[in-house]
Amino acid sequence: GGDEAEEVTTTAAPATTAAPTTTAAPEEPLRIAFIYDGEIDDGGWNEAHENGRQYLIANMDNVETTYVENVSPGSEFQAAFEDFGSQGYDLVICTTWCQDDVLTVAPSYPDTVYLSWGGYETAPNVGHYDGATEDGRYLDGLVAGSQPGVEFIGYVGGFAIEEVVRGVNAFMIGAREMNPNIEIQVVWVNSWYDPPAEQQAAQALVDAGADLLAAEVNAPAVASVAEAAGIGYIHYGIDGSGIAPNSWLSGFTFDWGPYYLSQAQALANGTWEPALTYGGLKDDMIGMAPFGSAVTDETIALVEQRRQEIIDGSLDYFAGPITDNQGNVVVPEGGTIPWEERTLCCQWLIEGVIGEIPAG
Amino acid sequence: MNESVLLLSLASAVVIGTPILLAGLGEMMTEHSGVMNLGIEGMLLGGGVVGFWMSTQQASLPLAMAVGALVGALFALIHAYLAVTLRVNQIVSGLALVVTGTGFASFVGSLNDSSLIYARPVSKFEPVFGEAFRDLPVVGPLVLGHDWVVYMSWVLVAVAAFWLFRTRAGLALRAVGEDPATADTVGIPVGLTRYVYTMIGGAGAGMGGTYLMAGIFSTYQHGISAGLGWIAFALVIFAGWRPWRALVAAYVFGALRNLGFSLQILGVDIPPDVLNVFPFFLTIVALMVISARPAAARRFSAPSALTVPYARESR
Amino acid sequence: MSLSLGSRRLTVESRPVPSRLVRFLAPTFSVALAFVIGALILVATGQDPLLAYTEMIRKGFVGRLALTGTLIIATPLIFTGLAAVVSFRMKVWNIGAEGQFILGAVASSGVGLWVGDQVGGPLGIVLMLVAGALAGALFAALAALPRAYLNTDEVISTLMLNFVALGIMNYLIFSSFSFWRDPGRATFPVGKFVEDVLFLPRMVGRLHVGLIIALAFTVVIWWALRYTKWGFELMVTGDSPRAALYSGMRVDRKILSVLMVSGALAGLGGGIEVGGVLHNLDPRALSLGVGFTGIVVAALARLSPFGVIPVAILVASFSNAAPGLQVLGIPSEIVILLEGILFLCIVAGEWFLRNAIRVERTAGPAGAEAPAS
Amino acid sequence: MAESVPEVPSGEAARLAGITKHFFGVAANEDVDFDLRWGEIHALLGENGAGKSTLCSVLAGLYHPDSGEIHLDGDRVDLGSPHQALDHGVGMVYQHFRLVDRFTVAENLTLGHPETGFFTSRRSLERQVGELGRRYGLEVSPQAAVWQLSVGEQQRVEILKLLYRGVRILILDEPTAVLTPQESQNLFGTLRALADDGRAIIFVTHKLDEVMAVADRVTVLRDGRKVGAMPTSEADPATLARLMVGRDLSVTERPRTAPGEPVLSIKGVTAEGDRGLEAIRDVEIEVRASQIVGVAGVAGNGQRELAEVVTGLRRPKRGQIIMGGVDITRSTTLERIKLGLGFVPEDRMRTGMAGGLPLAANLALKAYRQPPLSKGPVLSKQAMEDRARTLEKQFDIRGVRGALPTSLLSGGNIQRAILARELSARPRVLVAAAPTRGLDVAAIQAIRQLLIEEADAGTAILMISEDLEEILDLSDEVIVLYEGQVMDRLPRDRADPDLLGMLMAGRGVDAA
Ligand SMILES: Nc1ncnc2c1ncn2[C@@H]1O[C@H](COP(=O)(O)OP(=O)(O)OP(=O)(O)O)[C@@H](O)[C@H]1O
Ligand SMILES: Nc1ncnc2c1ncn2[C@@H]1O[C@H](COP(=O)(O)OP(=O)(O)OP(=O)(O)O)[C@@H](O)[C@H]1O
Ligand SMILES: [Mg+2]
Ligand SMILES: [Mg+2]
Repeated sequence: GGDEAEEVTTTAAPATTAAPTTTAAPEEPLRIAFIYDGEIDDGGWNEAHENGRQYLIANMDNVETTYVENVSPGSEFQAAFEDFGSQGYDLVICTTWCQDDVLTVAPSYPDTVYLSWGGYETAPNVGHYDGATEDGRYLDGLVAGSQPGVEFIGYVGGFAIEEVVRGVNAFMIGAREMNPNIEIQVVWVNSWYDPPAEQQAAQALVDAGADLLAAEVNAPAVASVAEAAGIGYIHYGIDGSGIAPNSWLSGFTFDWGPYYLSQAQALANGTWEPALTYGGLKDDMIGMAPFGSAVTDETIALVEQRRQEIIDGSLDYFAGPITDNQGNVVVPEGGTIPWEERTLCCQWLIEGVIGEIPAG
Repeated sequence: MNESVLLLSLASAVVIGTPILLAGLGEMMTEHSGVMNLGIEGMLLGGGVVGFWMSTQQASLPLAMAVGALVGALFALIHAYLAVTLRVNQIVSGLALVVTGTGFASFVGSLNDSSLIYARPVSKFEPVFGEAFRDLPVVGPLVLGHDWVVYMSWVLVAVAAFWLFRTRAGLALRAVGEDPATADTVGIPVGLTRYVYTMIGGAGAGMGGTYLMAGIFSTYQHGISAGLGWIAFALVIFAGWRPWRALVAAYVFGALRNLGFSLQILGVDIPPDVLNVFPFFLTIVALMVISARPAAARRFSAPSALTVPYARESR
Repeated sequence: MSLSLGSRRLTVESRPVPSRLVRFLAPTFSVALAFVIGALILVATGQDPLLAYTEMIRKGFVGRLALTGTLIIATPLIFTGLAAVVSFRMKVWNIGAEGQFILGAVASSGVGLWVGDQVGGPLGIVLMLVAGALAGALFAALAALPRAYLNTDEVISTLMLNFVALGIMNYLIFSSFSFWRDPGRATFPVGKFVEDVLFLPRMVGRLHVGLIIALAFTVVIWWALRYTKWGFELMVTGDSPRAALYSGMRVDRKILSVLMVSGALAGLGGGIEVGGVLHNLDPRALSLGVGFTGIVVAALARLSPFGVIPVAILVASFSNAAPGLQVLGIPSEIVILLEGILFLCIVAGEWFLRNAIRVERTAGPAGAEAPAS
Repeated sequence: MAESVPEVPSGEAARLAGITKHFFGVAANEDVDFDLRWGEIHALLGENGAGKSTLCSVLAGLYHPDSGEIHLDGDRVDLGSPHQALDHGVGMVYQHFRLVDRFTVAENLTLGHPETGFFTSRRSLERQVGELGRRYGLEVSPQAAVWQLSVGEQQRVEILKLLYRGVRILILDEPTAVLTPQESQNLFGTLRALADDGRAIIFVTHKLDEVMAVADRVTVLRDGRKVGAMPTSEADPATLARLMVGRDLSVTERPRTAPGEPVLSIKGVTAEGDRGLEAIRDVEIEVRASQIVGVAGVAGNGQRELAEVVTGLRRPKRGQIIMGGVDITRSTTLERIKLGLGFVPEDRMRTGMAGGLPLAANLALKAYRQPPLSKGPVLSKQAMEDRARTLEKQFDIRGVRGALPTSLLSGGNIQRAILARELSARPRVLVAAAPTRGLDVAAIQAIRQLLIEEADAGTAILMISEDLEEILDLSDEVIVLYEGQVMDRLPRDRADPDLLGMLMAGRGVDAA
């Protein structure tokens, strides 16, 4: 019982003092804690990270993971980081925005490595990671654009922040590659989690005549609306093919597992360095969910081809010229949005996207 | 096309307004008995999750709704026991119920290894009227395009209005909420009445939750109601404790949120946060307007004994 | 109400004022009851309750980290608890501490950003906290003014205002490029950080002086309620507004002042959360329901200012221990459920305070043998 | 010690045997026997707190006795609730009316009535109610909401309600306390008619005259015990008073000090009532030092508004109020208090006292602002307690139990406490509204004595009362208020009950 937990803590301690720089004794398992702000079975964001944890367990020996869910940002996060730090965990992974809570605690536990999603300010024992959703969104756009008769796509977004806007733009590039007449209507729900609002936004899009729905929110509500309306649906971030069996087309997935595995292995080998990891298709951080029956083999082959091209660098879907929906040339002929500057993009919506980035 | 977007947006306001209406109508009955239950959100989630689970197990949606209602009523029973029998502060008890109901819903929602999120209702809520009717202009989408729960909610509104203001039982109910001591002396069982109507309130919330999950979403998600319970609470006040007004107000509240999205589509930029707070803001304004006018206050203010516990021998 | 058991009769009668012993026993008993019910649920879901409770205590209280973690989480609860105590004492039901807390955070982070490092630490911190308290008070006034002059029900208006406050905060960070938002952060919308000099000083580990301020305010509130004219007037007005009016008190102003003091406490709590823990306006960390929990805290504390402290700490220890319990394999949902049950039992415990149970020996059926007179 | 009346089993409507009921250790009823016959009006007499209301509540099923038996029509019954009592034909009009304010008269009557159909039809209901009212001379508009009715009308509704339910045993708890003499007379007529109809009526009162006037028999309670029962024909006021109080009462008339300078002048004051109509119009009153000016009138003729205007709880529309040479028309209540205004309100429990607070706090309600009770913003609990002890002794306030709520005190003691608080502030002007309403003989005497002494000490007293006897006993000058206007002002030697009665009914002196 309780004694056992105590024991683990004490035996683990010597191993972790050596941690980031020295190789741990092989018999000591690497101890990793995952911290989620919601539930692991939320069918979206947290579940994708939890899948990553499962991948790690399956692919690494001598690792011991634990997770805590429903922890809130602020003092609860900080207390949890502190707790795992003091127990000598080797790695603590926070899967939502928590850079500042991490930076508050991490200096006190130099032997524990902290990883936070979306952060950008590193420290000797703090690294950050984020997935290049635009890679996936471009492929999603191909799938959507390949659907016969689809010209008006409804897109439900959370907040009009750079990452989401970047995703919409990439989606549009993919979609117009297949069908230059396509227009995308974006609706922002302005919430991180509000299923009724997501449902209403999706319904409003269907009412406005959308013939395909795509989501950039953490909820199956949009899928339900697509299913009820009998139109195609593109999911976000995770394999949700069970969510809308008939409407399901595809959707990119966050494949956090390989990244987590690489970080854990680096730690075990003593080669871990603090870094900002921005990973896309070529880093195996972004993948594709299974395709629905409405997606033709031809399209699947094309998607696969484009994926390879992106991975080997022969395709840059952000290659200029790109015009925004106000008619400004935002990426000139011959230009692009370089990988290093990706996360700073975009404060514009691409041509063909109906909607605005709310001014504030 | 703009008109049709707005029209359809009103039609979906009816859809999202329905769980608000069901829960609000229930709370209205509860409040008419003098009990205020702030725990709607908890009952909605707690009742809804079980109702939804039922809907994934077998085909009968009415049965699922009934089960949702029953579980909601059981949650309300806790509140009734605390508020009526133990006479504790109703605000506190209601808030505690929110926490309990939410915890319970998450608990049931992920009782198995995977949550109910991938479970689907065995059957769907189908529109009652045929295609021909639904394609009629205006009334088609707005009035004839809905499933039976929407129509049932209208019937419930009528029943509630009639019950409250045209029947002996309604008179007794209102007497309990206005002046329990008086009701007691004429032989109306105050405690029993309060229990029954508090549970009816829970049933309304449970039904609303079930419809939200099994009907509108066809899926369960943690915290799926995202505050609809509070809107239902505001609804009761906004409607001045009158069922027909609640019907209109529920759709107004529903439309307000919908409107934001439709306006976005039409290119009108109103910050959604503003529209989100509108129901609450409107309720405050309505409340102030009513209380500023004594004549209106007498007609549309809360039952006089709302939140006041009753004990026969105390003086 | 009475119940006959053999030759004994249990009689329950209401008591006007609870005895000191009962005032201690009732909450103890209700907490115990909650733990018994909790144990049943744990057993039913295949957990070991003893292990769970040991861990709950260990992670909540034992050791420096557990204790400071709990106290940090308890600090805002003490403020919202006090806010509820003050208003509930007067039978003015401010259930808007949630919103007042949020606006307190908005204002103090705003002032913090505005002063930057221009005025130095201590003064800057004071300005931030004053701004928080002021914002809470003014936001409460939105409900207090109509209550005082139109007799608009404050339960409803304060409740509604919570959602308005939430909307304001979300707007400032998530859907606008307001003064509060850090424009440099592209990955996620975040509030700008105040200068380091404006961080509340820390005492032990992360434990900041906010706790001391909370304790100080507890003493002040206790004293003000008990030993000042204001407290006296508040008590009279709460009991009978007409009696207060006719003895020359301004009831409208009392309602205003009590709601604004209550709002100020909650707002100060928000300011302290910003100054001590967050250092920026973080909507996700500021919308966790501390205002609502504060009401439950105040209720268990029997509206006693000093009672608020242990109760807030108990409730905070729950949140703080929850991750530890999950590591043991107890799902987070059960922890929330346990918390809900704890709240309900606490609420039920109020009953013991108002009722006495007497055990009497009876010779036979009631009334058969009346005592000789 | 109880003398019992020979039993008449044939006519027995109800019999209570050995009723005991305790509240927190207070014996409200101790082994009380009581019997009631068909066709009689049975008065229940006793001081405040004697247990009258409790006994009635036991018979009406509201309270469950700790021990004792209830027999109705010869059968032992167990009355679990007022409802069951109603089913047995027992109904009570409570001291505090039990009517739903927002409901109409008709709705109040139907409420809980077993024979109301499931659906309520407003029309037919209102017709029925109208008929019933006419039959018993208890007319009220069936469509009117209760809050719109006068107290007398509300009482009629209460009685109608019982009759509508076919109640055969009617209990009225101090029904005349809120009525004018004329209304009381009407009520007595109704009661007699009901008794002649074969019903049995229990009539609770403190007033000996009323007992003698309407009751067939009388039972006297003291300290929760029955101390006597007899036909009124065999009783006389003096005996009843002695039984009730437990000792002889002596009334001492004292010569009164001559009035001094004018202290309070109300000049042409007009004010609106709660319903927005003018409740008092052009009222002129002057009160001099050491003078008691009595304001007579039937309830609802502007007395309440007059008191509120003087104390600053209501703003006058026109006119001026001058106190000790200072114009206080626009002053706040607090400013008036500081100038020396004392006020004994009509509604003791809610206006006069904060019932939930301990007595010491209530006694400090005005004095808490100055030393020694407070210094600056800080309050001295000790000084408050000390002062309370002193006043309790000085004013003989009984039944005080430390920190327990003041509402647990008896009516008489509450009134003493209010006077203690007001008089200890040494007011220059005292406004006393219905100072002895609902009190027992001994308490009345004590309170009147206090008022007289206060006037003798130089205080100007404006006494508002519906009790003519009180007005005549105490006032140096009588003012009659009718429909918000001063009908006349009479020196005491010119005032007599007949003349006052006429004026109160709105008939001018010329007509007399
Ligand atoms: N709830 C109570 N608890 C304890 N003691 C009480 C309670 N109520 C009354 N008493 C005590 O009983 C005594 C007399 O009560 P009392 O005669 O006033 O009844 P009453 O009906 O209230 O008077 P009235 O009806 O005229 O206002 C007092 O000494 C009082 O302290
Ligand atoms: N509900 C109650 N709770 C506590 N004490 C009570 C209650 N009702 C009555 N008492 C106490 O019981 C005693 C008898 O009260 P009761 O009201 O019967 O007197 P009463 O004769 O009607 O007096 P009054 O003439 O003032 O109305 C008093 O001491 C009173 O305070
Ligand atoms: Mg779970
Ligand atoms: Mg009485």
